[in-house]
Amino acid sequence: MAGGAAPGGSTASDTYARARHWLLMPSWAVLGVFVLAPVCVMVIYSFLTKEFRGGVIWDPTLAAYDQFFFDRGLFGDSEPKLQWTYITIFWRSIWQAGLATILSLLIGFPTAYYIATRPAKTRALWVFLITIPYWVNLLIRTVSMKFLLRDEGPLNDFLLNIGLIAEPLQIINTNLAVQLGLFYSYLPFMVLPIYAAVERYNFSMSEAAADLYATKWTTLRRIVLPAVRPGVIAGCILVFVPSLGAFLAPDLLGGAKNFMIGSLIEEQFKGNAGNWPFGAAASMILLSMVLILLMIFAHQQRRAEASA
Amino acid sequence: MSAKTDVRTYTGFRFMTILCLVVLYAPLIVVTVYSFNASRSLTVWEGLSLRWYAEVFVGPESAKFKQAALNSFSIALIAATLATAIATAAATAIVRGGKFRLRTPSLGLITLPIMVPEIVLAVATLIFFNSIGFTRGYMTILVAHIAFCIPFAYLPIQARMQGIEDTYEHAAMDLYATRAQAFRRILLPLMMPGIISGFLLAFIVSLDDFIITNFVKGAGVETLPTAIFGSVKQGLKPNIMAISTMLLGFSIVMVTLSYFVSKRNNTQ
Amino acid sequence: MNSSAELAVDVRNAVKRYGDFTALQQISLGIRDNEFFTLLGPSGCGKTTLLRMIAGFEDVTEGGIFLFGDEIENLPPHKRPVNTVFQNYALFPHMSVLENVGFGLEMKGSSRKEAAKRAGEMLELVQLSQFAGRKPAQLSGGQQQRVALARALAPSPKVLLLDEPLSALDLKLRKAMQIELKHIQRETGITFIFVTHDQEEALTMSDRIAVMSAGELQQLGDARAIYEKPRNMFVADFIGDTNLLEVSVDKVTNGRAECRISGDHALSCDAVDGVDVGARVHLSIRPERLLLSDQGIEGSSLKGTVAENIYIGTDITTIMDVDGGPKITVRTSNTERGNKRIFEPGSRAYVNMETGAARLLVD
Amino acid sequence: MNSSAELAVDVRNAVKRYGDFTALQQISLGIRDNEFFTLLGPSGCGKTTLLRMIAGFEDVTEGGIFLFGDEIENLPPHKRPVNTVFQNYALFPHMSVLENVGFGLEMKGSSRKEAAKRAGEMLELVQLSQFAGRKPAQLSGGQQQRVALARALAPSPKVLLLDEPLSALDLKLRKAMQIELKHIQRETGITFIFVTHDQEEALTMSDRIAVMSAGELQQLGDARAIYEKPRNMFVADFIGDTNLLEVSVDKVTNGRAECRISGDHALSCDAVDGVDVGARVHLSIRPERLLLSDQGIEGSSLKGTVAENIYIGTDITTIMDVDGGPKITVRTSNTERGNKRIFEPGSRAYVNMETGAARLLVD
Amino acid sequence: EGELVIYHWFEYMPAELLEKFEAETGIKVTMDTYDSNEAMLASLKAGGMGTYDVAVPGDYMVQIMAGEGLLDTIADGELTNKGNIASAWADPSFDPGRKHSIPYQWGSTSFSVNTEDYDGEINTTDLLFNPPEELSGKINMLDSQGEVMALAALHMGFPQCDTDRDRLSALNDMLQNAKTHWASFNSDTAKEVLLSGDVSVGMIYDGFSAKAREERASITYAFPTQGYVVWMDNVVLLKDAPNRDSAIKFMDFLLEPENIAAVSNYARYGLGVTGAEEFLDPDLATLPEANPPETAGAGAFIAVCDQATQAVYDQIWTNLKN
Ligand SMILES: Nc1ncnc2c1ncn2[C@@H]1O[C@H](COP(=O)(O)OP(=O)(O)OP(=O)(O)O)[C@@H](O)[C@H]1O
Ligand SMILES: Nc1ncnc2c1ncn2[C@@H]1O[C@H](COP(=O)(O)OP(=O)(O)OP(=O)(O)O)[C@@H](O)[C@H]1O
Ligand SMILES: NCCCCN
Ligand SMILES: [Mg+2]
Ligand SMILES: [Mg+2]
Repeated sequence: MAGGAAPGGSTASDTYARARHWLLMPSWAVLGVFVLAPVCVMVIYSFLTKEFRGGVIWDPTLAAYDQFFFDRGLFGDSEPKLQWTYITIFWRSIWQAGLATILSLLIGFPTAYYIATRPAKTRALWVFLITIPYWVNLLIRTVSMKFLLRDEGPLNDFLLNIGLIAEPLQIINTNLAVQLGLFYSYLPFMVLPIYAAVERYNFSMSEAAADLYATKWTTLRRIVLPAVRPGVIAGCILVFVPSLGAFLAPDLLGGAKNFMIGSLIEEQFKGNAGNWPFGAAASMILLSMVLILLMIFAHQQRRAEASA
Repeated sequence: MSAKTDVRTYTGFRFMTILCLVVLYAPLIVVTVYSFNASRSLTVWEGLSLRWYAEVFVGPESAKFKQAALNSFSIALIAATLATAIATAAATAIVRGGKFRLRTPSLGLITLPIMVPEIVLAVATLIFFNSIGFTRGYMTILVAHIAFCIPFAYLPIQARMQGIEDTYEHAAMDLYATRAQAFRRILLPLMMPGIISGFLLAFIVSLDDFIITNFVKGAGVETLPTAIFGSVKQGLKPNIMAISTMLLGFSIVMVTLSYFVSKRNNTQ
Repeated sequence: MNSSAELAVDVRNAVKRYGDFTALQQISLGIRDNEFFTLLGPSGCGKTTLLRMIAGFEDVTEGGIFLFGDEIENLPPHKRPVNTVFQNYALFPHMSVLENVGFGLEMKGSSRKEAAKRAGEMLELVQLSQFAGRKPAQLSGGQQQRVALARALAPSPKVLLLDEPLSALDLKLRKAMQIELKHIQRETGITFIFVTHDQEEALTMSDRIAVMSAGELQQLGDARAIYEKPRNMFVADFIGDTNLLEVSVDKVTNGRAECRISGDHALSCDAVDGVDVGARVHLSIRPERLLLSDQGIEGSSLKGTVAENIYIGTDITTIMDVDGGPKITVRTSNTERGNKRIFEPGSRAYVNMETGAARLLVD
Repeated sequence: MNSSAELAVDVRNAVKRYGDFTALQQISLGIRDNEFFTLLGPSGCGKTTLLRMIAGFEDVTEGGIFLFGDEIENLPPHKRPVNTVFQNYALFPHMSVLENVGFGLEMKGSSRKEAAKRAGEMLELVQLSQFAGRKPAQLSGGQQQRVALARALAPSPKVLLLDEPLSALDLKLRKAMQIELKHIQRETGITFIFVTHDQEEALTMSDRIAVMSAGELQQLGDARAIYEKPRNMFVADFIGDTNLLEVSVDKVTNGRAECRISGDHALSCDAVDGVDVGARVHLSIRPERLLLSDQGIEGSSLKGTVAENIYIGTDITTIMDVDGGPKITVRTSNTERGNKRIFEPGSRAYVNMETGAARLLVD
Repeated sequence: EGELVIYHWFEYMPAELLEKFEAETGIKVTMDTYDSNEAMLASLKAGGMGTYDVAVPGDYMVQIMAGEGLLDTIADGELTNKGNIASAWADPSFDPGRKHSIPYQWGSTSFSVNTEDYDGEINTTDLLFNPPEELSGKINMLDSQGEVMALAALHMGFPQCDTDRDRLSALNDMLQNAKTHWASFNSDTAKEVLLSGDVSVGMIYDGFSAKAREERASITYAFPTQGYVVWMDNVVLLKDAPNRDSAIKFMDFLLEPENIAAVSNYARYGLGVTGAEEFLDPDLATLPEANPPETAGAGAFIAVCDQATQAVYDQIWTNLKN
């Protein structure tokens, strides 16, 4: 057979090795033309001179990256210092997106697991139940979420009425609201991949673990989670990355008092500044950051596999 | 099997699921309730009325919304279908294609659309479409949607495929199935939950997209989000809530129907 | 503590149904502490199901199971002092062989280091030390089964359930493991419940054997009782090779019965309660208790033609076409001298039966 | 067509490496058309690997494999007229038993109806007709294995690869399936390549047997040659039970060698080329060719104490502690008369060897 | 006969009016929408030119677009109804001589106060930038750099597009301090947050405030003594317009008093055409939001800064949002 089995065994399969280039062709064609090419345009833009109020001048420069990394004061002529502004914005976004991802995982995993262990006939129904809300527009969902969370909104009314709290909870315009919003925006992105993975899990391994004195929770941590890891990773990527660039939830629920990466970049294209190269540069830095994160992750994964 | 002996069940998971559904549906219940509000306010209840539903059908913008709904659904359906097909093929190559040089780049390319901030992709795509002389319109929206839906379809499919041992396909090929047959008869059915998940994600992502659509759509071609967005910008208006409620109702009817249809097929 | 306290496992009228398929019907079994107990029965008779009920992975539909005198219906699997070697191994694919074996110990509270140490010892026992770092997918079928065995043994459970643990091993290793298992069982005093479909294995290793068929218990007893005094036709047929001859009883005198076989042959054997003259019953005769000869003995001989000799190493099996009657299998030890002679196919010979070799079966 | 045209499968100098682990080293085997060929060897020796290479699921690292004279390296699995019964069954979980069995036929172009019809017949053969509608997960281990067997047989391949196809079956069914398989093989003329670790099964069923160990071919021959003329110590030890005694050669005269065993015992046997006086070699004696007695025979006897009698149904195995020497196993047919006597543990006895029972092994 | 492609704000054009235009001229109208001046500019600069015939930018954006060369010039005499433009809007600073645009709607941007929550003096920008204790944390700002910076400059008494470094630094510091009192930046729900009581003070457009008052009478639009922002949206003729003739017809159509009055009746803003009074809703004339009190400061358009100054403004805005 062509290709040959992966050295050292492992689970890598080459069943469709002969057809792999044909199989990849459609995705290369569509993504190459309609995503990669535009992104390349953006890469080029990030090295061009900004045209005032949007657009670019074809004059190569590193100004956009300089602006990102060096602080030259309010008037742009002081001694360059390390620029904390954008780093702070990036860090804030990562933090928010990370918490939102954890929140989604904490609720999404049990949900996905629960669905995957329903009788085969009803599973599809549960999956639909999770996705139905997403037929309604994100903006509408977010606005009504905001309505729910308001100081005088139904949630606070309810909590006050049952006597759980004495004062309305201030949720809106807080980080918590942003995380809730992100969680709400992307929950199915967590649930569905995990569901697809758990559905495939061989429960006789859970039995073996229980037989070896593992409690259910230990079984979950030591056996189930590693086995469905591809699904969990897919879910986390699908929630974390879009959350990083999100601006609807931070703007509407968080009060937009602090830039997130998404709004910062949007501002460069749709705001007064119209600084396209800077927007492009910030995007490229975000993109590289995400790619590096994923590469570190993939590397560790490979190492864990190879250490067998 | 009772919960005590069943190693699969976890106490609390059902509660989490219900909590999850409550969180998902609570805002929509608000939308539904207020779509029947006589007043145009989201904060003041003034009694029951169907006037906003009437407005959706006969109001000044009814034609626009009808067309937008048609566009949205046809685009979501086509884009999700094609994206799922493309993603399935790609996942097969990447998970079952052995080790090869283009593997990692391919994986990177497929996940690229979710890595790039949407606004950047929107502007970039627009610039790109213009530079290659694409006239903006229904087609531009469709292609863009296919492209950015691919990773959403891909990840659940890949996650699923990684969990399927290849001995099943080996057994099929041993029994004279060609690779294509082994794929269709064995791998594909086993991957179905992943494919359905991927399709649904792609579908809702396409249905929900505003930013990119807004940039690449031609003049006068609206999807539901672009049609709705302006109205919501100035506060959630009851006719929009009525539309949303109907969408919700429509999806519930569709799901219920498909459930019963598939159930009947199963019992036959 | 109640009366069954001295029993390690007490299965009382246990029934298991899957939908409307009954996998186990009213099984009652007492397994003594410290015993090597074997479940023997044809494929699909419910052996695995019974083990799974003891381990706690299946509900008991009716009846109950007691572990050292305590009803365990509500005890989750991880609280039962019971380990299992699964028929399909169920090794953890993401853990190395060593981690797999150490898992149970870690769960019982050993430190990672201790667990690894003892796991290493267990791997030595199953002769897999050099594979400690591999993943299960990189092992052969037999190697995987040995890992499963080591994993279940490592935490020294009170009761060990073994679902065909040796079936994927070659004879040599199987023999070695049989001895090793028996040794471990004696040494540790762990109660073993062993599932096998290998009668020799069952007979060699077990203190007691339960023979099952179609979800029902057929006979419970030690090896010799099961082999030599099968309670019914099923057990006689299932345990070891036997010739089952349909006979009609001609005469019963002095505790001896005279039986007629088709083709006008007669054999006499010990009478059995409930079998009267004229009854159509079965006679079971083990092939190794038959002897080929030129000369017949009245009442203990059948005449026929040799159909085939099959060489099986230690023995030679001869298929005889009894004149006008059934085919009969004769087993001859593969020795040069000995008073058993080998006849070539086609030759005529008598099949002589040892005294007491024929046993009448009621059903 | 070249010289090996009459061979169904011709393995030439095949090597298989996983990374730097060599699973098969330079294997050469010719399997004749129409032959019942068995691969026998300990767990992990590479039997499954060899089958997978023939079926096309593993690359041949070096060397080649020819199917009816044609090099098949570039032939994908589905174009090889070869079916496999997989060791782990590999039943399609989403198809019913009937669909599983009919799959290969459908792939070969039968209509769904025809496929279902023949699949039904195959299920009858393996006694699973009533389970046709179930999913594999609802079957017991043995039932699953029988489905796998039926599935591989259904499309009548030219070469059938069977990876321990009977190992999960109980003795009764295994015997029945052995006969059935042999029957199918004769009737269809399909070449069978059969993997087993059950020596009796191998000896009973095979036209020829290849004994493998650690990725190497040890001996190739028919059952009698392998059992009675093992080429080396590994084969002697692996096939059947044997007593392997370390001896030094004292004298070689007239084609007879005199061998000394620790504890001052002497045994004489046929001399073998390459074994001279003073050599330290091994003597292999099958337990069934030993006899316990009150009286010794000069040059053919060892004296000792009975350590244990193990009852194994057809036979009784006696472990003897030879005075000052090794332990020796003696197998006695479980008959009442016969000239083999059973001695109680603790009693003193001679172990007498039949003429020609001892075989000198060079390595 | 012909077509017309309009690039317009969301919800800013009554559908009946377009139908009327189509009926009168036989021109088929297609309308595309945007949600901010800057988004419109970005879309046009990213390749939207040549698609649309007319757009409706705000005052300063007209100036910017003209400066960018995105606008076509309307020749003298091309517009039959050009004379209908009210004299006050006939020669605005952002489009001297109305070479590229005609008036659409105008209004002001300031803030509204819920007088149930606050009974003090409301006509001062202190409420936004230096609020009393009780309003701290109850303020919503528009998420719009131009409007916030313009009001801030008015509050400080500085000119817009200032170049004086000390004053710019002071502006920066003032905003940093003011931010600690703000609850949120929200343009989209500027009206909702006031209505729902989430905030007591909120920056808002006059027309929105009028609508809010209809639902909650206590919402009062402020005309600060320091001044407030005025704006005018204008219909411009885009360069490379594919249907230039239709565009001119459309502009003439909108200069008919009856037609533009219909827009005002729908959007509740002022218009820039003479002779429309008889077609306007009567209550529009007396809207408190459209009739500044005597005490009110001057209304000011948002100024268009040069590149260097804009860079400083951007920096201040970024600092504010960090
Ligand atoms: N993917 C792999 N990577 C590394 N080593 C492997 C892999 N697959 C098998 N091996 C090793 O190759 C050797 C031969 O394996 P194989 O499965 O052929 O054994 P086998 O003879 O079939 O044994 P069994 O009777 O136990 O099934 C074993 O030592 C096994 O550990
Ligand atoms: N989940 C299930 N649903 C329906 N029937 C089942 C299920 N599991 C097992 N059975 C049936 O129950 C019977 C007993 O199965 P069990 O696995 O206990 O057999 P076994 O004695 O272990 O057989 P083997 O020796 O082949 O492993 C079988 O007929 C099997 O088909
Ligand atoms: N929708 C009208 C707002 C205009 C602000 N410039
Ligand atoms: Mg079983
Ligand atoms: Mg094997």
